Amino acid sequence: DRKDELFISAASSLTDAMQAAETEFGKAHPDIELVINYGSSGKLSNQIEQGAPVDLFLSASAKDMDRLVEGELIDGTTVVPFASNHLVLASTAAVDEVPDFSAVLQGFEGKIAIGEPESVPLGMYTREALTELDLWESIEERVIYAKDARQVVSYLESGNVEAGIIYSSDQGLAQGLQTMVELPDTGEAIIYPAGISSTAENQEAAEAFLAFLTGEEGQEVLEQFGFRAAEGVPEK
Amino acid sequence: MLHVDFRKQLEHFELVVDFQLDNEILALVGSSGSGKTTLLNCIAGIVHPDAGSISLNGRNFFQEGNKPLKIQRRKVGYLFQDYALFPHLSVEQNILYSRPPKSDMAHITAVTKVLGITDLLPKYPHQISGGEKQRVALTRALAAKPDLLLLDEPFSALDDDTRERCQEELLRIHEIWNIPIIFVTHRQADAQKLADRVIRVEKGQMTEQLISEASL
Amino acid sequence: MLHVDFRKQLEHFELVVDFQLDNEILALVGSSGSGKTTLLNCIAGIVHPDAGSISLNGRNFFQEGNKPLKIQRRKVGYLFQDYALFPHLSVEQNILYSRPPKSDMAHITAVTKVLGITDLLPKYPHQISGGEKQRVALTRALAAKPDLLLLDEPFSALDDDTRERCQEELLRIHEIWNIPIIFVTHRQADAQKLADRVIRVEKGQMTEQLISEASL
Amino acid sequence: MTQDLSPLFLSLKVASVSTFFVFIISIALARFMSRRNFFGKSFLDALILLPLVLPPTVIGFGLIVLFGLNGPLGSWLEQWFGVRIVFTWVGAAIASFVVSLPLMYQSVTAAFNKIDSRWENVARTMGVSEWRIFRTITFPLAWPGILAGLILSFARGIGEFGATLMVAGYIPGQTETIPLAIYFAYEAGQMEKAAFWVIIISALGLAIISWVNYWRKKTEIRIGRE
Amino acid sequence: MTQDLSPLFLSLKVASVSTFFVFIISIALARFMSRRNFFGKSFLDALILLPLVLPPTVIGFGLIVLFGLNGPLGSWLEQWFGVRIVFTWVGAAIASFVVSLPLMYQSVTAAFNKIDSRWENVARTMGVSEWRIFRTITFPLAWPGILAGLILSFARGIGEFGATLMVAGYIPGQTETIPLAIYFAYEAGQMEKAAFWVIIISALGLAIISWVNYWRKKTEIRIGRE
Ligand SMILES: Nc1ncnc2c1ncn2[C@@H]1O[C@H](COP(=O)(O)OP(=O)(O)OP(=O)(O)O)[C@@H](O)[C@H]1O
Ligand SMILES: Nc1ncnc2c1ncn2[C@@H]1O[C@H](COP(=O)(O)OP(=O)(O)OP(=O)(O)O)[C@@H](O)[C@H]1O
Ligand code: MOO
Ligand SMILES: [Mg+2]
Ligand SMILES: [Mg+2]
Repeated sequence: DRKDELFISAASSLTDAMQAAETEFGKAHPDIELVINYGSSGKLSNQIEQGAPVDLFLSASAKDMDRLVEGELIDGTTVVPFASNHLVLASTAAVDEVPDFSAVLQGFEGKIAIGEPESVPLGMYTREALTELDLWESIEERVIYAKDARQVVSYLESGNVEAGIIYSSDQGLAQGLQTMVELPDTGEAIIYPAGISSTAENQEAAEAFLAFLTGEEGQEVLEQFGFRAAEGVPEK
Repeated sequence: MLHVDFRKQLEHFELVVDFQLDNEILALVGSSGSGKTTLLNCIAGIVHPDAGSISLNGRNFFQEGNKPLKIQRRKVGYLFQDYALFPHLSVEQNILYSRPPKSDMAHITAVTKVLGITDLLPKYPHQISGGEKQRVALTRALAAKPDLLLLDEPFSALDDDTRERCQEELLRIHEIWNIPIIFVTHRQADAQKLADRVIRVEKGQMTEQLISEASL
Repeated sequence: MLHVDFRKQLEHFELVVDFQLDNEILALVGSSGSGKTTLLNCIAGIVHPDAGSISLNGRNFFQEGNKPLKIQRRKVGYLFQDYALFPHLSVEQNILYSRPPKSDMAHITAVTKVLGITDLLPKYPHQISGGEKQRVALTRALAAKPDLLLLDEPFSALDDDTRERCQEELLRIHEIWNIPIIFVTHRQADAQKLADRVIRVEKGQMTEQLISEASL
Repeated sequence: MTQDLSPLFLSLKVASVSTFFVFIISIALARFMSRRNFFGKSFLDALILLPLVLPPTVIGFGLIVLFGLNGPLGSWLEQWFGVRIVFTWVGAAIASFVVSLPLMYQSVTAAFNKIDSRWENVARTMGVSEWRIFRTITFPLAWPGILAGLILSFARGIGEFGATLMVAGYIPGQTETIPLAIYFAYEAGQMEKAAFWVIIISALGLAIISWVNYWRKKTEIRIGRE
Repeated sequence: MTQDLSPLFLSLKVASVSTFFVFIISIALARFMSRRNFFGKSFLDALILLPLVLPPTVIGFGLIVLFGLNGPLGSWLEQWFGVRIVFTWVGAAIASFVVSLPLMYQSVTAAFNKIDSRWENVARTMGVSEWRIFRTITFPLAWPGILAGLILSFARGIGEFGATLMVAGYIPGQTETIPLAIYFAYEAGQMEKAAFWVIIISALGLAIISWVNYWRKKTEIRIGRE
């Protein structure tokens, strides 16, 4: 019976956080059962475009959300940022405390793994940030493109790259990382927007979950997994 | 009554055949490579003549210009020169292959016994000797109670005693079923013992011979 | 000189053989399923006896307790009862299979001509008749100039003339090569014409016979 | 660690259903293709092979366009049969089907092409119908090749990942097959869980191979030579 | 639209090299396995089949651990041969090799198992060496099955995506095979570029199939019956 089921498509970087959130949410709303489908934001938006039955979309990129709003698949009025993320430079090599990020980055001699800029949000953010910092050209030759954050971590773990750039929320993926340096704030924030499907069969439940996620309890859960509050979301 | 009248071009010569056969036994003789097997294949429907006609009891097997009758509908029992036993079926399954499950098997059991292959029933073709294969193939050709029997060198791998027994059995069956039988042989004695008529094929040309004349 | 003295358990009886053969021609006779092919297979090394020994000119083929000599090193020419031509090779390639590229082929060309298969050389086994296959297989068995010839019913699919020619050729080759030859037959005439000795096998038991006695 | 074993059962269900249809359809196709010659035959051949050369995501995209709720087949199935493909195990089975078909088709075609028509002709002289000849002669003689195709198809069906993820989605407990479980555990850095499923799937492979080998040996005599 | 065609040539190179080794090694393996019985044979069989059931990313992970700069094989190859696997086309070839091997191995094993040992025995009586018998008798008779395996392996090699991406990385112009080009174009929403490569790869499939069919017909007589 679909009445009590809320179909959510969530970016895979949210997997752990959503599992915790599901438990918390269940306590307050035992009548609503969450059915969560994970995948990359691009894949999820493709599924929705092709008519997949989704009530609530939790995206890791504004671009994918905008596209769905334009296509009137997501109700634009419901779109709200619920988390933000940051980029960190990770390495299995230990680095002496250096105050300057660009010095750290330049310090690595081997290959550097980042997300593929054209297709992966992580890569797009990375390129933007590095361009902003005037570092892009100096490392472009040494870059290996990955299809997601996990692949960056795999390259790091296996010792085939010296450094990689991932989300701060993805730190949990990695074992044995010695260095984690946050990229300097360049203004452009990494926002996770949520939106309710314009054909949602379970509007109320979707609203309830969204309220929970942007509320205090939800934000606390997200924070545990390395996310931060987004602009427009009440700071705790 | 079998009517055969056709021509078929082979690589080195043309096979030209024209004969009629009542419910008799016909021996087909001729040197190696002269077209005997090809003749049987044409009657069975495995290859088709270029021109002419073949019919059995008024049923048209082949008629120039028309579609040939399907092999299945010719009701021919055919012992292939190389036996062509089904390798994945036991001797018993080979023999009974054409029989519907609960049909009358009395005549098959009798043949099996006379031909001395009862012990072999559970074995597979690769487990039996050459002469045993030949007898199994003979039994299989008889099993479907055909309207016409084609036997391509049915006794070539058998010793005198066994051949004797097989020939007696064939005569007995001919007596009962009263159908035309054509068999290929290289032995004068076989032809003399079994055949009502002898046809010789040489380089595709056939001639009818008196049995006593036949030097094979 | 071929020494054969072994026993091998078959399903329904034991095959017990004990004979010696100079550079003579031996005819092997006996009813269907009596163990003739098995005997040849043991000598060729395709199956192995349970006990006993086989040797040729002092070379041990099989010796109870020891590892049997590899088939390759026995230098035996073997015509299989079912020919076993290589289906993917032309007649010519079949015959020349064992020959190193630029070796002397004179004797092969001669045999090919006498046996009347020269026209068939470019054809493939599925394109030739039963008797033609048999002659090709015979030629192939001769091609390697073996130290011992095993022929399993080498003439069974041949007409009188062709058989005559093949037999003459075999006698001629025996004259030249002077090797032991064993052939299986069901025809008294064959044995009388070719054989120096006749051995009969019945249910695995062998007895030596006078040629004239041999009722086959 | 107590593990939810549902991915195992789901994978087995998906692979079995997909292999069943792959079996039926590729045999029908191979038989059809080996007996007929028509314009575009090579093209159809290549089309069947296509899922082998395309990245799974792209196959998944194609399938979701076809079978999505707005897709031509998807809307039709929903309307007439009430069957939903997207986000269900049926979608996973369809994805497995598409990627396994070329494996089975090639194996079966090769096996059929090798069979000597002589045996079929013998059976014909006995008045046996073409269909019975196929069942009792052609099929058993082609069996080793068909079996190899079945092993490949089943294994590929068990292992399908990229297209499945697209069509069936990753809904833990509902469309979570073993490869998805491995992938997401690995993605989430849960190497223990990933290792657990790799071991399970390897054991499954071992069990299948052993069983097939055992069974092949038992029935070997039936495919002996003439 | 002018397209950089390097992915096409790279894909062909990778698939050819991988198929070549798949061919040699699976034939050696199948021959070895069909003549010997040893403890753990089923296990080895299952191990070869494993890449079929694992998600490609996981295979890629395994390979990168093995062949990485710090991996046991990777460091050895680098030290002794100066060959680097990771982030090079050699890595792509190795990934293709691993996923294609089970396809070829199953096909070849099935083909070898069906061959009548009678012909090998005839050849033995003629004093011909085992190796020559294999080349001139066993192999040609098994050819239809081997050919099916080759088609599958080559197609799978051309199409390998997940493991390739992991091992060879995505370096445009250097390790960008067609499936990688399709994937990243598709993910980036460059549907025209993706469609271009889908068409190229389909045309390639069509060309291969047509050529193989043509060639098979030309040589058919050689695999006629006895
Ligand atoms: N592979 C096998 N497995 C089991 N039994 C076999 C096998 N081959 C032959 N036999 C049996 O062994 C016995 C002897 O067979 P063999 O082939 O040696 O007979 P043969 O004397 O050559 O007969 P024929 O003249 O009919 O060729 C027969 O009873 C036969 O059924
Ligand atoms: N499939 C084929 N393709 C081409 N030529 C063939 C084919 N089958 C047989 N022939 C040729 O046709 C001729 C007649 O062959 P056929 O098999 O009818 O001879 P046969 O009289 O049965 O000989 P045998 O007594 O040796 O069995 C032979 O020259 C043979 O080489
Ligand atoms: O859409 Mo992602 O998997 O968070 O990059
Ligand atoms: Mg003939
Ligand atoms: Mg015999």
